[in-house]
Amino acid sequence: MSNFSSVYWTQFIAIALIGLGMVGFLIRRNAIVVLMSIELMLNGVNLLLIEAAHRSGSADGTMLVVFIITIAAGEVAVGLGILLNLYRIKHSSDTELYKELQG
Amino acid sequence: MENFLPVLLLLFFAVCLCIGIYTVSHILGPKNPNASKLSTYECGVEPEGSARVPFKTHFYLVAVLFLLFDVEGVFFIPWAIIYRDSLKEGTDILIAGGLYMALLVLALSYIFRKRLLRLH
Amino acid sequence: MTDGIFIAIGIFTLLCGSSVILCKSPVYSAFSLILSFFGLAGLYILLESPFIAVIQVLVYTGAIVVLFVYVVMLMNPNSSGAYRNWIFMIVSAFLAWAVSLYLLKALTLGVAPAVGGAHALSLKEVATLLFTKYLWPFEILSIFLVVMIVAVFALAKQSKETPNE
Amino acid sequence: MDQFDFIVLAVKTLVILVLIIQVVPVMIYLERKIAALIQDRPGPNRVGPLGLLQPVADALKLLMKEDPVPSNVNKFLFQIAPFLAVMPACLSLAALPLGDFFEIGDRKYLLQIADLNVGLLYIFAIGSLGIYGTLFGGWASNNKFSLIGAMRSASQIVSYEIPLALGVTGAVMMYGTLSLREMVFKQSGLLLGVLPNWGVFYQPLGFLVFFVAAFAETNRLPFDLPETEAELVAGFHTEYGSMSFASFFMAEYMAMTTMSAVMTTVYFGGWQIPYLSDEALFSMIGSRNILALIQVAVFFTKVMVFMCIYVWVRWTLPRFRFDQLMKLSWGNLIPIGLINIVLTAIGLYFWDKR
Repeated sequence: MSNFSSVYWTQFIAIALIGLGMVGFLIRRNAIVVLMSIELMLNGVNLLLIEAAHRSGSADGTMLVVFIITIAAGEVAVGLGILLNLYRIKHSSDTELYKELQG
Repeated sequence: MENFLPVLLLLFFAVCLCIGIYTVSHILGPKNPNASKLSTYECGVEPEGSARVPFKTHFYLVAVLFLLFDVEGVFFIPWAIIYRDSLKEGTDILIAGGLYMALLVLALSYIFRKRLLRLH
Repeated sequence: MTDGIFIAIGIFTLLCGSSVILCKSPVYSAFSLILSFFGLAGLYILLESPFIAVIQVLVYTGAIVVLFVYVVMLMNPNSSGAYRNWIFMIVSAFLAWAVSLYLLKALTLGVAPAVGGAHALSLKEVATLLFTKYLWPFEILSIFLVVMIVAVFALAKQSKETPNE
Repeated sequence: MDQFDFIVLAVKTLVILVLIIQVVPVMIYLERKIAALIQDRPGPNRVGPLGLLQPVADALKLLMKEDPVPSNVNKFLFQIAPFLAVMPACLSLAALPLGDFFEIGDRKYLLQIADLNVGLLYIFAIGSLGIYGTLFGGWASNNKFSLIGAMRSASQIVSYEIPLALGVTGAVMMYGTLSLREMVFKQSGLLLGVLPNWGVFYQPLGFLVFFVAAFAETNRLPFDLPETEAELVAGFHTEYGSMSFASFFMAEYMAMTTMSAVMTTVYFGGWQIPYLSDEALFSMIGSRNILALIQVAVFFTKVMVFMCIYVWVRWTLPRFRFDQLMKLSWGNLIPIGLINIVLTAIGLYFWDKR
């Protein structure tokens, strides 16, 4: 499976996922979809790590992915908590309204 | 990787099963919708108000705690797999597991003391 | 044959990924997020790390996206103006394109040849490595999770004070 | 993996899938018969001899009925939710070992769909996807009561997955592997000469936690809260018509089958007959394929015993309140699971030391 074409193909998919996450992060107004795009980017990175671990035969990449998944879980838990409190104040999840810090 | 091929086959058969159920049900079932059938069922009473439930923190809290404890629960599985083998080399696996368990118990007792989930 | 499956699952993942950011209503983007994580799990299996594929399905698809669907259902967002104005779209498309090109170049430069030869990592190898070489990150991460629980409770308690629940 | 192997694999997967799907009508019949037995009434005996055709009549009725889609629901999710419930139930069969192996010509084929070395974790991962059928079903039907029903049902399933995982961790520690096939091999032989060497005698506490959590995982009584007739009409599947309603119940019965199969494999020695080892049986019979049939029969009798216990408990115990439900999981089952892990750790330490 580690012939020439599949190495580039996995990297292409991973980078495309990171690009998609970035675009989603920038263009969407709904805060939940913004958080989802961050998850997409994290998964793109995971894919790159697993591909490197597969190619080099060492399990370090796998360990990093396990740690990334844990941190992503923590990040989503707190991120959605903050989002809910914002929703409670603003009654909407539209990121355009969260502007108090603009000064 | 070879032994995941049957899982792909099973996925294919499961999708065929679902599509089969859907088409058979749509071919055989009669289709004469009328107003009463199409309105949402509120025990016969006219449905009033929007169908969306005002926000309940309790449901959200249960889901968040599940997420965090699920991750901690999953980390027990690799520890359990190598526990018996590395017990032969020494007891450092026991100490690692003990530390991890202590933190998990700490988190659990924090939940009970905080009383936010209706657990008392 | 496996390359065919590989490319098929890759395209499936990318399609679902793009529909995450393009769908107007967040429920459909959560649904396509589930499908893209499934595709990723398939890719991990093809890259011979089934442990990560199972962890991905269990933690990501089985817990994180459940939380997303919970919040989306409880907040019943109005999917009126889903996207920002078109200037943002152009700028973000260009930015994403530039970053992708840079990443692709950086990665191809560092394409290390298959050093150890790609051999499948058995479950026990991965588990032993986790508890020998990476023991302390593992313990620190469990502290991190406890801190997250405290943070979530602090946020939930704060929401109790604000009047309009 | 030449052509012939692939065909045998495909046929084997199809046969095992159909075999497990056949458990659903059998269970419908058994459930009514046992309920009737408990409530001292005859139960279905009109349709066919002894009422044996009752499940067939039910299936045909459900197929022929109309499947209305209410107007103000979002169509796509409403119609796909029942299949989101059925898919994980079907997929989680892949790791279940029905028997040892059978032979065609000189080639050996495993009597299970896939021998994954992450078997048990795979079943939990796919099992945890069952929530989406409930969530999307409840939300898509745009009905206040079904949304609350979906929320409660999902919270219940979610908070009982952790004790499920903790309960089994004790067994995984003892076996040192996640592959269900190796677990069954490790349970052969005798414990202290008299008892069969099953997991339940080493892990009574772990089995208790897993048993209770398995009930809640499949929304079976006494954890039947989401479908309580009194408050929430029919919970998240109020709005569903004929076949989609039947799909939810098919998914529930198949999840019950999978949970019973995991319990038999991890705690009750899978396909092995207690005091009769496979080699002794093989020497008696001679042909490997007949032995395979016997093993599958033994496996299914054990699964059926657990299914009858499900039905028996359903018609005897009263229902839990929602906060009692949560208290049982977070307050009692998870601490017992952790205690079980500590006890197993200490036990294994001394067991391996001598």
